[in-house]
Amino acid sequence: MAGIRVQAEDFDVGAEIAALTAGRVDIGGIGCFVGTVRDHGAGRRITAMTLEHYPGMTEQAMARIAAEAEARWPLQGCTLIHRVGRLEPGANIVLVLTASPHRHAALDATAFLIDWLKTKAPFWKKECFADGSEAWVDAREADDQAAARWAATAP
Amino acid sequence: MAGIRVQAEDFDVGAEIAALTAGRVDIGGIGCFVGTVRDHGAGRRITAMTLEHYPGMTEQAMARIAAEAEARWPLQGCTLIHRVGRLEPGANIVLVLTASPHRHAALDATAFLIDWLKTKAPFWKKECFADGSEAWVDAREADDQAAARWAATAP
Amino acid sequence: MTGTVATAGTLRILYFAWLRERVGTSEETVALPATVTTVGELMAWLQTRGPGHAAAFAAGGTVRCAVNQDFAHADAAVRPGDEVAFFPPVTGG
Amino acid sequence: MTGTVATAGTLRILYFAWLRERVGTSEETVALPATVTTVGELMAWLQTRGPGHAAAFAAGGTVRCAVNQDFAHADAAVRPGDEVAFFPPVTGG
Repeated sequence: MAGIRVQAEDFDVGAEIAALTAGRVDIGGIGCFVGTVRDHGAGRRITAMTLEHYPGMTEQAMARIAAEAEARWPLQGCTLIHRVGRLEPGANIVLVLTASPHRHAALDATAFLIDWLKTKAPFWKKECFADGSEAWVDAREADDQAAARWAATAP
Repeated sequence: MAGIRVQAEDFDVGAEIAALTAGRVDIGGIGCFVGTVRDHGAGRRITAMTLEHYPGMTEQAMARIAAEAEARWPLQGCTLIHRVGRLEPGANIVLVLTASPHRHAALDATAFLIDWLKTKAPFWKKECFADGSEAWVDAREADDQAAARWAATAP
Repeated sequence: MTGTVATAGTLRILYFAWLRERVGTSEETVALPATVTTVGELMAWLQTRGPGHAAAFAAGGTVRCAVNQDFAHADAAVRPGDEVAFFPPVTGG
Repeated sequence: MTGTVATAGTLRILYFAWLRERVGTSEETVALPATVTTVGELMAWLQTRGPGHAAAFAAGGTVRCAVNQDFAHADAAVRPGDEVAFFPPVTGG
């Protein structure tokens, strides 16, 4: 049911919302999160980042977590898009959209899904710095804690 | 700093995100909520709703709550748009956009602002039913509780 | 300056939602009796202005008020020149 | 069928992020020794295949694995025909 995409191209948030809600008159609210590339990380200026994924496994895992969100909250639809390849500061990285009759369900599911995408989905990020050097980003403990909080709580 | 609008016209979520983030490379994420008109309420089918506001007071109150959100969370920008007048099922009612370096700040501020808009902002909603009758919507206790939870918690 | 004057000046009063419908107008300017110095006193006095006003303020507890565009309680002061608005509990979004 | 055969079939192995860079390839098909039946045994055996492989698996603790596209621990079984992937902890979004 959920729309799941991993793609190099940019996405259009307005068009994705329109696609999710087209012809529906039973939706109360749409929760949305758009992640974008920041020009700095760990105190260093970033000129670009490159995102890699595991084709097949990534999409499967995204479909599974979307199904879990749909089981936890009364969602009427859900869209997850994650970009891969080279992305420059200001570019969109990831989109989460959820539709629900209830605003808290939509926003809680959005937070749950972006926490998972940031901490559990098979993507790897390499940062490119102003001096030409590059480095793979280390997984951050704060992100693991953010995802862990969903393990113990029911909506 | 926040963009505050009360208007009869529809809004374009993609265009509003573009305006909020234009030229910026320091934003990590955009939290967003779009409220839409449902075709039923309290078990009855709704053919339209009419929203009324208090010109002047409403915009002032929206600017104050946006400033409070900007004080509570590290926001880089914020847009609040609320429509008034006659709206049919499926139509957009309200938009909350927040930009932050941190996703939890963006999403928590979005939830805070939509709870406030739903429960404290000077808007009044009248529902029109299939049989031609109309009724002003009663304030719901659940909404007051949703807004009250922000009173006691720091981000 | 005190009790001997019949009115203390004018007040702009706004009504929203079903209060507007019951009163029959969205706005009126009234000559404020000198005896009316609070929101609660103003509501009691407005009820005497006609059947529409009486109907609007009959369900006392669910009427909310703002004085000069700030939410105000029944004991809040009203002064000549103020803008006072009456409306039901808000139901936005 | 048992210990007497030198290999038990082939395994498709994928590498991502800095594991891919260190090994020098994103994918290889290896003849699986019959003695290798778990992810942990596979990692130990892969380290012996060359300096790139050795470098990739040197930082043991931070290597994650998936067997047939499901996250798997060191004691998970590997069988001929499986797709096994090695990668660092994920850093998406």
